[in-house]
Amino acid sequence: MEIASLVIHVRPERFEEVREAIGALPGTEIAASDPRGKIVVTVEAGPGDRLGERLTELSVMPNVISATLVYHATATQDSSIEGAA
Amino acid sequence: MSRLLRSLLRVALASSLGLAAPVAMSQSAGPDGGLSLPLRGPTPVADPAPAPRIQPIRNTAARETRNYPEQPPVIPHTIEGYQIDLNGNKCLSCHARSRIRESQAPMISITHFMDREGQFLATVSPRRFFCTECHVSQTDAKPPVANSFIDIDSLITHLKAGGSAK
Amino acid sequence: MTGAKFDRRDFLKLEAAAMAVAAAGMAPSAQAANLATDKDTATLDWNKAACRFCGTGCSVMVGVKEGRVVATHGDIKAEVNRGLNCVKGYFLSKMMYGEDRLTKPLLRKKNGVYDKNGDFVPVSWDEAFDVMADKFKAALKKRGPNGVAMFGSGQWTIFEGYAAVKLFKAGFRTNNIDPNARHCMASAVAGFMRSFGIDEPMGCYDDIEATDAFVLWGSNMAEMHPILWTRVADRRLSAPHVKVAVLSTFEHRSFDLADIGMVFKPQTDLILLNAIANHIIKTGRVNKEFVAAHTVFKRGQTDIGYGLRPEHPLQKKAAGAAKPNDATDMSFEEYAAFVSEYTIPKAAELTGVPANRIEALAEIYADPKTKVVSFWTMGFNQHTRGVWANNLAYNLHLLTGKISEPGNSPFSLTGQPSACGTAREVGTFSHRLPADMLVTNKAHRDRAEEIWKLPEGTISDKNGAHAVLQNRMLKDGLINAYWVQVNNNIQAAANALEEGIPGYRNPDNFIVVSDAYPTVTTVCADLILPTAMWVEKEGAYGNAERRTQVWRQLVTAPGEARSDLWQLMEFSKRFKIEDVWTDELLAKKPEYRGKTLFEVLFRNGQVDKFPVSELAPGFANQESEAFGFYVHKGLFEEYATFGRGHGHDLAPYDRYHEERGLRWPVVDGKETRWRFREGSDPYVKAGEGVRFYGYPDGKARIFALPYEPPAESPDETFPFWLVTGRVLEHWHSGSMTRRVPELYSAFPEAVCFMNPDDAAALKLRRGDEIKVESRRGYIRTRVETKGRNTMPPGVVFVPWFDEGQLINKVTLDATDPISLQTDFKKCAVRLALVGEAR
Amino acid sequence: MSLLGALANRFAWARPIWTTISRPSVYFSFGALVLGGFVAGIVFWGAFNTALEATNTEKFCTSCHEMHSNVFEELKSTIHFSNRSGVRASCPDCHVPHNWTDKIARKMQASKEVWGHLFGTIGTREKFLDHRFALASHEWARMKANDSLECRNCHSAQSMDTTKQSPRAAEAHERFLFTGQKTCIDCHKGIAHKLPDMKGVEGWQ
Repeated sequence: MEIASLVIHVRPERFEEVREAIGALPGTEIAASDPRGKIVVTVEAGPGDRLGERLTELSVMPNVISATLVYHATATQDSSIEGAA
Repeated sequence: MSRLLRSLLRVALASSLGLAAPVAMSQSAGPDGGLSLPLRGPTPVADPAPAPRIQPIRNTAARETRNYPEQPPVIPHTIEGYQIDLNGNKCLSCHARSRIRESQAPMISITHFMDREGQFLATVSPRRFFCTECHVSQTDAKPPVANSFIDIDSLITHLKAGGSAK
Repeated sequence: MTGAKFDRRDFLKLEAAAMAVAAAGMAPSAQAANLATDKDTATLDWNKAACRFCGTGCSVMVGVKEGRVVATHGDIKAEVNRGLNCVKGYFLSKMMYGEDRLTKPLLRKKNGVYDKNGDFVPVSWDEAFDVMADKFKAALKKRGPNGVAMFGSGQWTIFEGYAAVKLFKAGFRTNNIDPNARHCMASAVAGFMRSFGIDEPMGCYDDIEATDAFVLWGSNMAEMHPILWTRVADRRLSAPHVKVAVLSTFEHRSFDLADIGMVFKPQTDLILLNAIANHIIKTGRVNKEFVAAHTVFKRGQTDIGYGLRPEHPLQKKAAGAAKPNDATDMSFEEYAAFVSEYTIPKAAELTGVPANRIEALAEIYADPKTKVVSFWTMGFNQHTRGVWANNLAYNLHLLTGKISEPGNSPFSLTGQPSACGTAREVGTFSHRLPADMLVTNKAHRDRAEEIWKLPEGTISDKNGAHAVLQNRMLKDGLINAYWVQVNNNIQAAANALEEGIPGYRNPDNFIVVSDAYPTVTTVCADLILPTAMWVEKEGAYGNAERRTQVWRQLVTAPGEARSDLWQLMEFSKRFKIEDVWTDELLAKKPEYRGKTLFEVLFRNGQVDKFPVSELAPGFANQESEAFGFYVHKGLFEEYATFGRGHGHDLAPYDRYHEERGLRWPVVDGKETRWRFREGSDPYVKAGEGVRFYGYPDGKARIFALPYEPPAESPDETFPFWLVTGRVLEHWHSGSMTRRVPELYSAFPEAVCFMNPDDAAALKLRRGDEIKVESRRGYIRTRVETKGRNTMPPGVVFVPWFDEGQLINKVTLDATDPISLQTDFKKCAVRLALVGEAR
Repeated sequence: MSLLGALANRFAWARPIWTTISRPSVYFSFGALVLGGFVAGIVFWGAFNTALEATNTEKFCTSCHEMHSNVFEELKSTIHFSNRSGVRASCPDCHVPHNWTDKIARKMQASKEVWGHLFGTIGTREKFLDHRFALASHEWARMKANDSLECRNCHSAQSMDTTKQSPRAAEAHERFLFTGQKTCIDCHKGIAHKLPDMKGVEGWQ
């Protein structure tokens, strides 16, 4: 499973519209947003999904000015964390 | 999972998507074994690295979010030339209890009136006199390494939402 | 603690979001405002731990939620800091979460196999240790025990330092192990040993609240020991009669509290110290009774050289270099005659300090009614005559009897969190064994061998290679397998271009570096081991006032990172006793045949005495779970055997989990605040009053030592003094603090602090990019004529925290010939604009 | 030979000159004399002013050790010495009034400083620090009384573009400076030199 986060700059006047569109994408969550035109998105992709395609999709959405990848990680079953006790 | 692989993958992804990764990465497998030192930049260890410009101090009136309630707030403005010595404390000329009506600056925390024994004093405790031991102003320099500290509110929000299924 | 509700995926998503929010410059969790929540959700799990940074030894409370550190604050119950932290301490929470934590062993490889010139590739711990063991065995075979070496740290926990000493001194039978405390405390150690015959301060921090005057001899406490500084400020500002004197080669933040500020010419502190002694004698204020009863006078060896390579001209011409630690007896009258040439007018002339200020300072010491605490750190210790400076400071307190009582205290501050606990008390120095014992002393070796259940003759009787010598031997190909833990010595050691880097990259050598983050030292290594840090393991530190503090493991290290302790013990399993011991030695302990070093050193019936069931419930303990016994308790109790009954008594291990530390010697459950003083120190018998029991005669030594010039001084080609040091916001080489965004942004890169007139004369402006160049190399940095330091003409200061500006490529590896500690405060440089001339 | 006689001999050469000067004019007209006197006055006055201006330079001010190693040294690391546009203040810019009467008044006061210099009143750093509160108080009082005139010679409130200031500065200037509630020196003490003990000074703790 792969997890990534992005900062997406959008046209402020179309902020709500883009927010909804992003929220509708499968495996995508909006972690934070600022109506002045910034949206922080986390993307999750299972083994069958293509994370790259999802990221491309986000970057070419209408009214998106830029999409910057900040973080990417691959989680494997064996490295799952348990609480300290 | 390896962070190294992750970093490499991030660079690869970023370039394949035409996105700029905010963290500067050394991609050359030079004399340093291909391991990147973001706090140094790409110059091999044996060579002199260029020195970045001295960045200006962020000078705003905006308060910054604290990472946790116990964290001393960072100073959002410049303190160049502010004298804090035996003769006086420039910070207190705005942040002292008696000064905030005029200055509209935040009053120093009530903890600062406590002495070593935990008793409240009439004035700011002398042990808290040197503000810059704990409060620091911030330059415009962008940290080259991200920090994955998760603040308690994010954790709690996530917990209240029921975490998520394994 | 509640069971795990989060899985890795949750954390990754939260981390991903947190970092993107930070990158976007947005406030974290803005959407989480107005949380009203139940007690279970809102409660944090708080536990104590010692701060990871300087030698002050603050206790912090660490708040944990779901296996993550989410908050830290100063521990109100801790004597040392009573609820306060400095800015570094307050940001401990974020120190472990730099995004590029090392989580897998990385080995240089080409075409799938180890290659010195390969690129780092992730490998398993097994593969890492296999290759490493091969290389260590090859080096042992080729060069004998001294073909391997280790460089450790005053940031090691007590257990880690102790395990390392055992592995190297008993296991590999080499004394080639040294801590980075050599760069930090060695002169203080040798100073104590020479003046008192026993290491570490007689006083404690309680002196701060009891004194009338503070004298800072080459210590910028305002930046380097902030919490002690809050106590000094508290005392000075609440008691108006209290005076503060600050001495340095430039004006720094500690001058803000100074009643008497003194900027002296580099190296001339030796003159000031002798001038004050002379003033005390000349004005008839020697405490004759005290001096007669408790001191003897010694004339120290002079012209002792500069600890440079033997072929260096300065070494060749130093007549006293062969036995720098020698001294002969002398009388008080002879001593008085010796210091009589150091008059105040002469001192004023040579030091550049006005005579009235020298006199004011001298009066602080001379006036019998004024209690005085002298503090010093790197200004004294990093000094080619650092041991002398320490001795001369003790002279002032001994001549006046102002010692070992509340408020009268010569106090050597430490730089690292466990410089005392691990480097000195455990004895990780190349010449030491636990509890101040020496490898060159047969009785001391016998005792160590007895406690360790080893045959006589196991421990080598030769001093091992110290820090600076290790780098020289690596370069010369005499040490071929080398392990570095908890420090960043390519950045920290002087003369990196001529000694450090070529040593690590010497094709004959295999270099292993254990660290939590990538550093310039890791990239010079051949194998990098990912390390668990701070509260990711159970730990113990000893601070500057002899206070031993313990904390439990509170969170789990990321990925495959493991503590230094686990690494040391696990690695010891790779060696059969036959690999490292001679047949002759084995014949004395035939029962050890076929056993591994792990079995001989750690499964020895002592270290493994305490079962895992003794661990406190609710706390993880990775090492104990891995080895099947309570590792920390076992190591601590075996180690404590060395000091109990010998002036270094420690309490039973479990008690330290309950206390905010205890100051040794802890006898009958009680800690000791003032050593050598009847009523406070259990080792001083009733009726003795004061007894300096470090020496058999019970007397301290007052040394006659002159001024001698530094190894390198400015000249026409290199006209400036270079001083290096630290800044408040960054700890040592910055590998932790520069990964905390707030600390990074507060002081992002190093700069060259210089005098505005010097800058104007060189046509330099603030912010210009310049080369700081010595005979050994140069770095690029930026001119700073403002800010926290005011430099006198001819002196520049460059902090060393910045791995982008490796100032130790410029410094000289001249050392104090007695302590073998490097002088990082004095070398000659020139400055020039980078690029074209204007 | 008596002392007086010796002196008379010594100045014998001057006697005809003095005779000429003291004798009433026989060669020049009254008008010419007035005009000549006027021209001479201008020349003399010019010289006086030149001399005066010579004492109005940083070089002069810092030629004495008291100024050089105390206040001037401190100035060097402040914004009035180096800043982004490179416009810098020299001592007289802030400490000598620009209009004539005030300037002369200040210069007459300054004779006291010459006295202080000759007698070493602030000859050491310690003595200087002992007097610092009094010295600073004089300057604050003077600037308070003239509504921070020397500040305003460069920093005109009318010419301030608050949008170019930090929000903190803009707000403070709008609330206090533009409304006339406060004058520059009320808030900006110690911006070019270090402060004396500020106990009891308004606005300081």
